[in-house]
Amino acid sequence: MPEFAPDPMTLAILLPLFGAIAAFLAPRAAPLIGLGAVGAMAAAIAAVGHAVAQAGTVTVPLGGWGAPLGIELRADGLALAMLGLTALIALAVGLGALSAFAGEAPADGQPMPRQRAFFWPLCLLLLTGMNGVYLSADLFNLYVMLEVISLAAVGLAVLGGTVAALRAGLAYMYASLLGALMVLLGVGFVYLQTGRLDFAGLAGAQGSPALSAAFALMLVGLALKAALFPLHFWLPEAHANATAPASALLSALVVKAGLYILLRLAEAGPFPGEAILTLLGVLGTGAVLWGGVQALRAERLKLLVAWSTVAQIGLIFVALARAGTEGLSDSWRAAALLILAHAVAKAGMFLAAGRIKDVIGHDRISELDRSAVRPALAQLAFALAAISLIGLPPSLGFIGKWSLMEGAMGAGNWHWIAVTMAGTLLSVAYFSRALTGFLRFDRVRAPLDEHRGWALADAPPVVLAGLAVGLGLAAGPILAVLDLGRPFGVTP
Amino acid sequence: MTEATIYGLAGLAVFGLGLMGVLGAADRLRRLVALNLCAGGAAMVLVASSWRPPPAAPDPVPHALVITGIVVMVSATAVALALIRRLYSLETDTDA
Amino acid sequence: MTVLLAFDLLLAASIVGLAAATLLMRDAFAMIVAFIVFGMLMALGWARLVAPDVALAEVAIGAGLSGALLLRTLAHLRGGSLSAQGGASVSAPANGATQGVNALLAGLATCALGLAYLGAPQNVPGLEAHVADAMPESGVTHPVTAVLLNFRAYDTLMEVVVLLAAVIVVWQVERGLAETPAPALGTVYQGFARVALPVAVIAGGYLLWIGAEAPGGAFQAGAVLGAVAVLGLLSRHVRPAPAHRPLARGAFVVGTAVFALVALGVAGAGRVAFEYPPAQAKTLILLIEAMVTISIAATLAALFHGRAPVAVSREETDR
Amino acid sequence: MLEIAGMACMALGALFFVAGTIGLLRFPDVFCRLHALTKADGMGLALVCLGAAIGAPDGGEALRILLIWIFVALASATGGHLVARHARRAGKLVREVRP
Repeated sequence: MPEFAPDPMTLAILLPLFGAIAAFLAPRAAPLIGLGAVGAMAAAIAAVGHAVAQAGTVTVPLGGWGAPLGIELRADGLALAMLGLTALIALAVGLGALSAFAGEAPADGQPMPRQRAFFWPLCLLLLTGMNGVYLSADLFNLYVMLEVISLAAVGLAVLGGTVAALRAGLAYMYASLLGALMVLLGVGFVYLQTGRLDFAGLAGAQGSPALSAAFALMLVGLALKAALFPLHFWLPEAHANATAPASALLSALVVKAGLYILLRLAEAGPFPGEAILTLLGVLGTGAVLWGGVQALRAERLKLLVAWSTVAQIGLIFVALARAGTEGLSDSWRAAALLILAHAVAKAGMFLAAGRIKDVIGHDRISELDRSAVRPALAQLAFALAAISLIGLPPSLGFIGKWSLMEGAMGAGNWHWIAVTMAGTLLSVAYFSRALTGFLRFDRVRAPLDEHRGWALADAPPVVLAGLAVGLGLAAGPILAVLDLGRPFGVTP
Repeated sequence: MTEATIYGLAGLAVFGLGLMGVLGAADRLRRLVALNLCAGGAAMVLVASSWRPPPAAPDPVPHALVITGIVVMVSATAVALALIRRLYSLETDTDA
Repeated sequence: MTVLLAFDLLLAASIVGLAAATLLMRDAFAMIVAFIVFGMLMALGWARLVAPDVALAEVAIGAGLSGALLLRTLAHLRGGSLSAQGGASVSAPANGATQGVNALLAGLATCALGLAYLGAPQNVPGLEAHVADAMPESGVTHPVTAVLLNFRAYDTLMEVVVLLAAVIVVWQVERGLAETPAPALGTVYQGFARVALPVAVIAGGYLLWIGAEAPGGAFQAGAVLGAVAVLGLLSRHVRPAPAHRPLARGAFVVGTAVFALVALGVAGAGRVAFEYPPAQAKTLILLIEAMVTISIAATLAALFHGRAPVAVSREETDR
Repeated sequence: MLEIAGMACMALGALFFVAGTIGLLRFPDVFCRLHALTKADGMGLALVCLGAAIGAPDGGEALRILLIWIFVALASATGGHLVARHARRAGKLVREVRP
């Protein structure tokens, strides 16, 4: 066995890549190949998990050169949690995509329905990029991975092929490209100052104007990619106009790549000053409020969900900003929990919203209560996901918000608590707009539809939303995983 | 004033011009060209960082990075152009 | 030396000036031409900075193919012609105030970056010493190729993946899009193509081969071969048909697939992924480069052509 | 001695390029501009290539420069033809030069 044994980290990145190639070559078998590749990737991630559980931090010097000449892959608890999350969401969304694209009629005599033929190669390339980001310990490699992600993500965003989706996709492409180029110039400045590209070189560096410029560039670029207010302008339209499985991937995973890299930079680098952190917190506050207000005003369900992503991202930045220059020693954990909670809940919510739109035929919020057809399971999933996003106990979102507020109380940062509470109230308000539509029956003119039985498509959103609530009970083990290998060098 | 300084500053200026173009231009094609200018500027800063006073040979690592960057950028450009062409077809069909 | 300094200053000023001109040109065609010239001059600057590989790649891919892609799109937007008359305008009204504020912000940010650049230490030792130490084990003698295909091979694999992603997205987006008629180029061009294309193929092969020891390599060779394919498409020596689709798919993925398989295949027996055994390193690198060249050439040509090949009506074929 | 000859050739070639560029900028219509460009630049290119070949370290290099010259000349001739052809089809008339 050890005679031929590529390490599991490389496999976690390359297995989806092989899957993408196979799915591109054989479009007819794409769903089967895709699910198989996601399964194989999950197995590789389990092996990574085994290694991380034993050793804490695992590194692989690709090519045997080692940093700084070569590129290293590195996994610790945080990376492991993100890998596991990605595998879970990919599996659920993949199952959801099976039925979402099943009914698509073949268009203009083409041999394969377009969406089904192209969803899987793009989705698997996206997974390659995401796993590559989690495991990378090299700045330039991160740039390349970001580009892999953004091309695949744009491809997914425009899969529907409508004018609105294409317009939003092009705006997304431009924002994403500009963000990546800022990161690239930042990498150039880092190389100018330190002559290295690995994270370790960054850790040993003295602060200097060039490094400050590098950090500023990378911060702005990544904030653009993570859609931090006021750089969020591309997100709502792009996420709302994509097809449901694509929206779920974009909202749950893709924006997290920028956030994850920011976390890693904060861990590695000479830390940005208090002023920058406060600025991030203020912008996060802006996102919480503006995203909340826009979600209140949204007319369509998917647009509401997309705006709530803006607000939730803002909350994660507030969590990052909270700790002050003492390092992110404590608040990074709250941020990581919120990232996980948001990803699981939002994937479930977008899939549920897609189901609701498919069954009812539209997703205008004001007319949800007039529909005679009620997709009960999808509505249940939506409600469960909303519970986690609002942050009601015992959901994972509750644990994330609680650890954020607990830390803020400990440090006496009452203003961040106020922001969190305001965000919570706003989310209650905007989600109840949709939920009341689900629960009111008095405005239905036609006789209520018969129950149509359960569909396979209902399973993924329900499972994801259930997990978003239920995982809160497993917060202890999740925190234990996050602390493996001690990212941010703290002991709990 | 070495070659690295001259071309590095020129690269930054090009990046800045590209940034202005991206933020200011209304036209889709022009914004894409502006993004390409940004990429050229960033690449120029990287190449300038590899320069060493002769007779020393330059550092090959940034050269490899820039070649990677050029290929990545042409890919992204092609995708954006495909979106532009498709959008144009759809818009002229529906608006006409 | 002062002559060279003056030349450098003049060239740098022209580069910046052309960048500005690119943004200021009113006509989109002139803008694209200015952009191509900008790329050429930038490549000249890189040659001055002793970066011939990068200059080659920029001329072939950055300026050449990007320019061709832009021009093709412009022709599509203007209904088959490149001149400004008789076609839709590609501009929309803009908000002047926002534009001004944005430009001001971008200018300020650039000034700050310039100050930071001037404040950066000069000539910090980079990785050249590490590269020089590892060169004997890399399997090739040209440092840039060693970095691309060995020390940072993982990046290069992902770069080929980006190309693959691009062609997948383009095929996805352009399904069912009506084709712009290719311009008829006449007999002089056909004659030129007949002479030049075979020679260009040889030149591509030469670039690939020489990459092991001198400037050149898979990307430059792929770009040259891609340009050959583009010229072939223009002269209609190459006519994509649905029957070519499996072949095209195979050509797109072969570079990525072989690269990734080799990377995994060499692992084991104490070696990690991408760690070529020194004895076989040169062979493996050349194999990977050859396959990547095929993929790059096919992908660049497909990106230029746009949509996946579909059945063409008889009338269109005969024209 | 050879080095000086090579330099002189290149300088002369550069002069032709300058002349061609002035023609491109100053001439009234597309055909005149093409005329200036293809003629003068063809000569300039030949001289620059000659100068470079004189300075080349060995015969192989000189041969490659020769090949480059042949193909660039071919390509620019074809390019010039294509531009002129397109201009004529698009109905761009020769502008009458005022006496």
